[in-house]
Amino acid sequence: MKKNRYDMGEIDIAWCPGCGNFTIHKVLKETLEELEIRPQDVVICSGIGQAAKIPHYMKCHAFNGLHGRALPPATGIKAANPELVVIAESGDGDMYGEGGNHFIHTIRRNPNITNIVHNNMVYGLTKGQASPTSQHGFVTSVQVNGVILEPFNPIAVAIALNGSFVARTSTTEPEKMKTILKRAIQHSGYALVDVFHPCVSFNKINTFKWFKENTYDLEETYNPENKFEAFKRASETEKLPLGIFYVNPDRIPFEENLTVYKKNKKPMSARRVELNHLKKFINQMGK
Amino acid sequence: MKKNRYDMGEIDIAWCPGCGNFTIHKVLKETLEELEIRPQDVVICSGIGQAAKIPHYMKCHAFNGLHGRALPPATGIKAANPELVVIAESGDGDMYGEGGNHFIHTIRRNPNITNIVHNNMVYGLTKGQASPTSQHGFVTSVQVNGVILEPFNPIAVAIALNGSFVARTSTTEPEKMKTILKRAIQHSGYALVDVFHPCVSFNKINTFKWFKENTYDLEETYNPENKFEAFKRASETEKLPLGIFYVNPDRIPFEENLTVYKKNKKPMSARRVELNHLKKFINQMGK
Amino acid sequence: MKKREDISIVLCGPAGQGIKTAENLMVSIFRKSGYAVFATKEYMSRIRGGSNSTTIRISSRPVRALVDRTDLLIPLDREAFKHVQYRISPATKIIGEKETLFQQDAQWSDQILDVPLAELAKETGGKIYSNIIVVGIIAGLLKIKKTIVHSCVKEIFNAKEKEILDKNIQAVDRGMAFSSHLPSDFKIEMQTQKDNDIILNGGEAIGLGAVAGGCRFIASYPMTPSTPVLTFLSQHGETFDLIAEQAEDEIAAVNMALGAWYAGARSMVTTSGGGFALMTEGLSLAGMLETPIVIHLAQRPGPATGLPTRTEQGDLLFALHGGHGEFPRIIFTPGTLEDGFVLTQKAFDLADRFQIPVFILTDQYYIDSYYHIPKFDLLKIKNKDYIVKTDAKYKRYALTENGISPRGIPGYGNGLVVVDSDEHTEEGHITEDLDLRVSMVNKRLKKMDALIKEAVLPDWIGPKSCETLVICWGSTAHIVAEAIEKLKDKKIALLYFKQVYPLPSKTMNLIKKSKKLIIVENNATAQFAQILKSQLGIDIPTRILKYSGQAFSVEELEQRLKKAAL
Amino acid sequence: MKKREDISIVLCGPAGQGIKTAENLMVSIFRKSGYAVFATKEYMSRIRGGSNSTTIRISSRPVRALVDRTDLLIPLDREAFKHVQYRISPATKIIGEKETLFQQDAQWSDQILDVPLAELAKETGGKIYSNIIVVGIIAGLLKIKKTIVHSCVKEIFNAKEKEILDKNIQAVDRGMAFSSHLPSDFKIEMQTQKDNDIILNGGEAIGLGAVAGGCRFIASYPMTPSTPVLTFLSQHGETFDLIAEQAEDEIAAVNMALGAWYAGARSMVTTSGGGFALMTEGLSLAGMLETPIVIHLAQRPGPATGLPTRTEQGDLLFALHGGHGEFPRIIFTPGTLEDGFVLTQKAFDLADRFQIPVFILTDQYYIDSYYHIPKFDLLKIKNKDYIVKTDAKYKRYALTENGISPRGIPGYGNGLVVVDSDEHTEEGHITEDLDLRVSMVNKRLKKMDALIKEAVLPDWIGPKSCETLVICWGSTAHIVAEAIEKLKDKKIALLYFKQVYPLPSKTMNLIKKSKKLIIVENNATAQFAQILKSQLGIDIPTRILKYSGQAFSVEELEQRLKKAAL
Ligand SMILES: Cc1ncc(C[n+]2csc(CCOP(=O)(O)OP(=O)(O)O)c2C)c(N)n1
Ligand SMILES: Cc1ncc(C[n+]2csc(CCOP(=O)(O)OP(=O)(O)O)c2C)c(N)n1
Ligand code: SF4
Ligand code: SF4
Ligand SMILES: [Mg+2]
Ligand SMILES: [Mg+2]
Repeated sequence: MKKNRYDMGEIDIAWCPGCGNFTIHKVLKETLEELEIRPQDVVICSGIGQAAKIPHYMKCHAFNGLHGRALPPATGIKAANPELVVIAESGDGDMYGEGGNHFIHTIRRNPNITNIVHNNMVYGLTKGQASPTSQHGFVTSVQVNGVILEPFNPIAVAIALNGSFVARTSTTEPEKMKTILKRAIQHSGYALVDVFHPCVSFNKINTFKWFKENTYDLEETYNPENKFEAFKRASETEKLPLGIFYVNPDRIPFEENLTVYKKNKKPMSARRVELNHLKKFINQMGK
Repeated sequence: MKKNRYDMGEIDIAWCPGCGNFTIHKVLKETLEELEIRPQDVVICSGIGQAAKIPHYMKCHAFNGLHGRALPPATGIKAANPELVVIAESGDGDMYGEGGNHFIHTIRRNPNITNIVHNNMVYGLTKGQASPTSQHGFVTSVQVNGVILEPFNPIAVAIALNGSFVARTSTTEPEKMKTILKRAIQHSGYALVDVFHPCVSFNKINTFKWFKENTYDLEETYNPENKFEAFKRASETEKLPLGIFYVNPDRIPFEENLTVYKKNKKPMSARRVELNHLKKFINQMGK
Repeated sequence: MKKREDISIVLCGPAGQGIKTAENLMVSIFRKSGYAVFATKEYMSRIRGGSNSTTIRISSRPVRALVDRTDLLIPLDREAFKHVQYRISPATKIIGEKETLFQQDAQWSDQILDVPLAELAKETGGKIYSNIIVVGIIAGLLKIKKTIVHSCVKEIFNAKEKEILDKNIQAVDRGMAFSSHLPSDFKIEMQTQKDNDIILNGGEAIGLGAVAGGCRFIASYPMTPSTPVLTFLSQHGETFDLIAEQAEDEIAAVNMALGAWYAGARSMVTTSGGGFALMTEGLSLAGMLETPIVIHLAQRPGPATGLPTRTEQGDLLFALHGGHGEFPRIIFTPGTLEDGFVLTQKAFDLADRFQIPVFILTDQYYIDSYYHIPKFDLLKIKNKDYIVKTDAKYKRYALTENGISPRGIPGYGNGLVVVDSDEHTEEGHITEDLDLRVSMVNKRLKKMDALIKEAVLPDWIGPKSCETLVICWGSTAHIVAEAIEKLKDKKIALLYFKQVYPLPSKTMNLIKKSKKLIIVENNATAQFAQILKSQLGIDIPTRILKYSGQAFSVEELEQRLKKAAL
Repeated sequence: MKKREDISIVLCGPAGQGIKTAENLMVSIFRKSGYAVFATKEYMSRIRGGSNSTTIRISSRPVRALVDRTDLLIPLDREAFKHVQYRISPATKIIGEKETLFQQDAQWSDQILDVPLAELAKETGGKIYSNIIVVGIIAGLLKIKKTIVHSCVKEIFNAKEKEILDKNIQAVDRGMAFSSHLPSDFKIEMQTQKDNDIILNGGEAIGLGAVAGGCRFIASYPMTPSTPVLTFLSQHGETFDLIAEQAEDEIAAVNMALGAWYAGARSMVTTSGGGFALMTEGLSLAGMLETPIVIHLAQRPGPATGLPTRTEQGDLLFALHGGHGEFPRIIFTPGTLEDGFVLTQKAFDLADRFQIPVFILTDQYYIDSYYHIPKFDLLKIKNKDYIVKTDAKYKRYALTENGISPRGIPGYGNGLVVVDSDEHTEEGHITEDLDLRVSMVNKRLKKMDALIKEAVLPDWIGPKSCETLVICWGSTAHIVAEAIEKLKDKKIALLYFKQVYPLPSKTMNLIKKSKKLIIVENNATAQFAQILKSQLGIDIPTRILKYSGQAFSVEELEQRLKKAAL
């Protein structure tokens, strides 16, 4: 295998053998390498959970923050330095549960970041409670009679919010995942990639086999610019489609809308206080 | 006018003269009276904001909690005593901004409550900053160059989440509002009623006249059980439809799903600890 | 080998290799055999791999604290061995496969008992039986009756397929058979004693206390190490007539619980560090609404995510000062399982009576440690009903002498129950009457007088009068007590605080008698010492602190106390 | 009437009736005329109606504190009159429409100057001109030059339509003309003095300090009384090259700000009570990441929503202990506008240098009060760059002598910058190495030594040696100072703390010299006294507290100090 600059070498990875996280990890490293992005230009922001450990297993910048809070620092980082490639990555519980408010408002804000959600339909790290995407009837140590809440449909919600790029993929098809991740990273604006993956330790229902059998690819002819069609497909539950559901051509990334970057592209991180501006301002106050 | 049991008599109401909140207030009181619901059976939960002051102006039980947090106590109250009629009521900032995460997850949880959102597209009480529903370009003291975030579409999001009852009305048509509120309160499960209303002090764009001109009623023949049609209509922006967008016939209210109420309807609030159960349990532990 | 009073067994291996099952099985075998048992674990924040360990103490008389001393060590892999190596003394016996685990460690070679574990396991049906074989070996060493061992294996594996049960019986038999070949100095004999106790861990003690306190609703968001209380109540919700709801986040949890209390259902939340941080706005709300709430806060090392599965007493001052504005609260810090049960029940009672937030402050060590205790005395439990039936004139915040306004609930009586997070009138409506504001602040703070009167006294353990007084709170209680006992110094006593705020007014009298004070805390900044200083002006410069994420061990404390007491 | 040194004018009326405009106009007229000016407001949490009031003091020499004394009272309606009635003394002159406002109050009748305000307004074009007519009357009483008055009116209404400007000029003229009919004892003369000062309020002082400190990013969620800082920076974001983002909630705000700091942009948040509660998890995160953050916390009366538009110093202990786990922080409590500016700039510097959270703790009274001060001396400002260029071997958490690891940012140098909310290695990666844990705790807490050394000393005001020392912090500084000055007692001095944590090591020396200590705090539980006790063991039983939601007034404090000093 080709050398990958994102490889950490021999390290202890805390995921369970057989976990889908390994696939996402591998594909993401390859994606970045194939896109010829330097590790020094990439920041991965994550929350807390099994998925959220991913930045510790990749050689690039990392901001491993709080459970549910991967998106706000990602937005802050991108605002401070739009030249960085910023990825916000966490689990389904982190991103849609604890972090649900940031999820919906980041879609509205539309920073140019890629949001990868490892969706195993369960809380892995805390040992198997239901996550927002857990299916009806899923039995856990807390949901002893099975989940009664309606499963959260991130794809449909993102489309309802006019999300700028909305996709779903699965560890059952790593090559297609790579194609989608590439498109997402290259997309200008917020890009959601929800990734199905099995949790071998706590989700005995939604296994690799289950994902294989219960998903299918959106057809080649599918047009992702049709919002209503996208919503229809996102609402399917019999079998779950994979692919790029929706791309909104009209959204302008957050940073590009910021006044400070309208005339001057220099990142905020490289600008320093100009006391003469302040002096002028104060003198004017005194007039 | 007929005597209304919800009337507070002569009180000082802190809303600005001409504010749409007065209309909602009046219609809500009439709705409850006409539905012949006793004030002693109604709890209004609210957050903080101008809209959220409403329980102080009505004679019924009230839980005026924190900004953004009207829905969780409403859920707790309903779980503790399903016999109460519970209304969660606040402004757009409260419900969709600070409280966004509860909004999406309460729709999933589906307690049998009515969620009334006074949507004036602005933060009133804090003096006019943008709210999640503020329109593109809306200029405020903080959004000095106008709003750049995509406006939040609560109707489309609620439909995407399979909300059990999703409606929008406006203070420009109080009678229709009443009809919708009645349906919402009678609906079994979570019911969203987003209510457009002008803020005469801080929103000089979305005025009474603007709402008049930029809304229309869903036609009589409209079928609210068609999710895709509902989504399409919810996505309209040219003119904003009013009416009941979506009713989901399949959702079971949260409380009805709870084991404790499956066999025994007595509210939790009326049940007391049975130490003999505990004794039996402890004895079993010791065997 | 002569009879021993107290044996410590350490089982160590990667997560997901059955340590937990082995621990459960051993504990139940030892209990059935009439031994006193204590077990505690320390584990990594991962689901598989890494190195976790369980320490099990068995004895002829009650043991309830962590020791470093390791009489029998069973490392399941080389990593595990390295992980617990520091606990090996010349007296430690090590059981394992010499070749794979220890080859380079000539140092311990004569302490090692070579067991062909892989082979034995293979014979049984695969590596997954190693843990059960190990249990068999230990049972053999302790000369435990086969009938007892079998019945315990059956209890644990009964729910599974018959084949699995049979295999596990085989595994345990193989282990027992093997131990008969062991050199005799590995054999252990100890007195056993029958009792009628129950065995449980801290999470269960809190959960049962909540049930006894009439908890009808728990809303929480999973967070280690606080989750066991949620799990316990979820699992027995039907039995105990309560609702357990996993909220979308901690903010929802605390606000749901307040809603439920408001409507008449006693409620609680269980959380840890960051989850509690998110609840502090709701805590302040409870203070303003005067709606009761019980908060179980299980501490773990911070700041931020810190060490999620480890232990610390680092959130005391945060619990005390969390929430904006000024309002009364109570903080209980149970250190024994009995106290966990009793104080949790009491928390519900006091929360309801005084309409305030009451904390149960524990930590990972407390939650995950178990031992057996006599059955709780339920006759002592009084659950008073403080709710009043309202009439049309009802005022939720009626100004009263003692600051407590009778609490009504919606739907019980003809009155209206209006609660408000703004400053409010007696009726509960928003006000900007600033004189009323002052009355309302006074009313809320007035409750402090009664809270101080009701405060639970610390336990004085040891000689009635002493020269050195050791002060501790919460989960360290048993460890400090045993360490002091070992010091066999008649001039040292222990004062264990199970309520740290407000302090009972007798505290000063208790403390000032001693010449020297030593405080023991599982944190880096001696937070309780800070409270003692700010509340009572007591200065304790001698501090024994630990903040590695581990609990103290008896031996470590013994040493450090000896040094400190000089 | 003889010349007066100091006049206090109180304008009072419902929200939305132009009090704010009248206040702005008066302040600018007084300033242009060369008076020293102080203005502060108290207002209800509503947009229209109710009763709000503004107090404006003008003087020949600087005045900077709230007084109760009211020389001129202008109530715009009867409610307003009742609202401020308690401030009326026999010397107060009241301007207004006798019939509608005062008919029943025979008590004040000879102090009332009857002005047919409604009629005058009607003549001008409607009720909305009343406020400007009032300004004209006051300007007339003070014999202010018409040119000055006109130029100020123009400044304020220039942006509007010409017709509106003209009407307002008419209104002010009508007022001035009317005042010439007034009985002469209402006329006031006072010395004026030209200066080169700027006039600003607390919110602007903090905002300008942030700019001076190199703030590049502010993320916040609106919350009274903290919003003015967000508004100020939003409005001048383009001028000062910074991003102001309204977040979806306070949790997002603090986490965005941390992201921005991490990536190299100095950032802040501004918030109040409940908003800060929601930020405490992020605060703890800052502690663990060692990512700097500046938090402006503008206090208001709690708990919960409390009195959103009023003032209190009730969140000090929460700011000190907020956030789970243990980590260092600094708390500044500016009491003067100069200190607000200087300390905010310093907050950015220290946050960056020590990689810790730094608080600016203010309150509604501070934020909404303004007066004029000499232009800030920008030459004193040093903005050091603490960011290092990284190389391939860069370790974000390198263990160093003083606990500070050089901070790199992504994109500057070849190294990788890894920050982690878990306990971490020097490289920033998650670890469960418990020895390393201890080193990392020590490293973080080690910074306390330097923070104490750097701590800003309190200001000692008054005689070098004293018998009674009054201690205060934050926004009460000017009020206490003026009250003490009025006492004219050579044995009383003031110690004003602008940094309350950590306390500078000299504090003890400063305090212990005095026989008697008095603490003044705008809260109910004497929170700073608690800090002094827990940090230094100093006991201050004599406490002057106020928790009605109002600031102290000079007169009130004078009385209470007199009593307390006995
Ligand atoms: C504020 C807060 N609440 C709760 C937790 C505990 N917690 C850690 S990870 C996690 C859930 C993880 O689930 P998910 O995001 O789906 O990730 P997975 O482990 O399944 O990859 C929770 C609840 C926390 N760290 N912080
Ligand atoms: C935690 C918290 N953050 C911020 C605030 C301040 N706040 C009070 S009301 C409000 C917004 C109100 O807007 P909206 O909900 O739309 O109600 P409206 O006043 O427009 O009816 C805000 C930000 C608060 N009270 N609590
Ligand atoms: S717990 Fe589940 S999601 Fe986590 S590493 Fe193991 S298999 Fe993967
Ligand atoms: S500020 Fe706006 S929303 Fe609030 S009461 Fe006034 S007009 Fe109504
Ligand atoms: Mg998950
Ligand atoms: Mg609004």
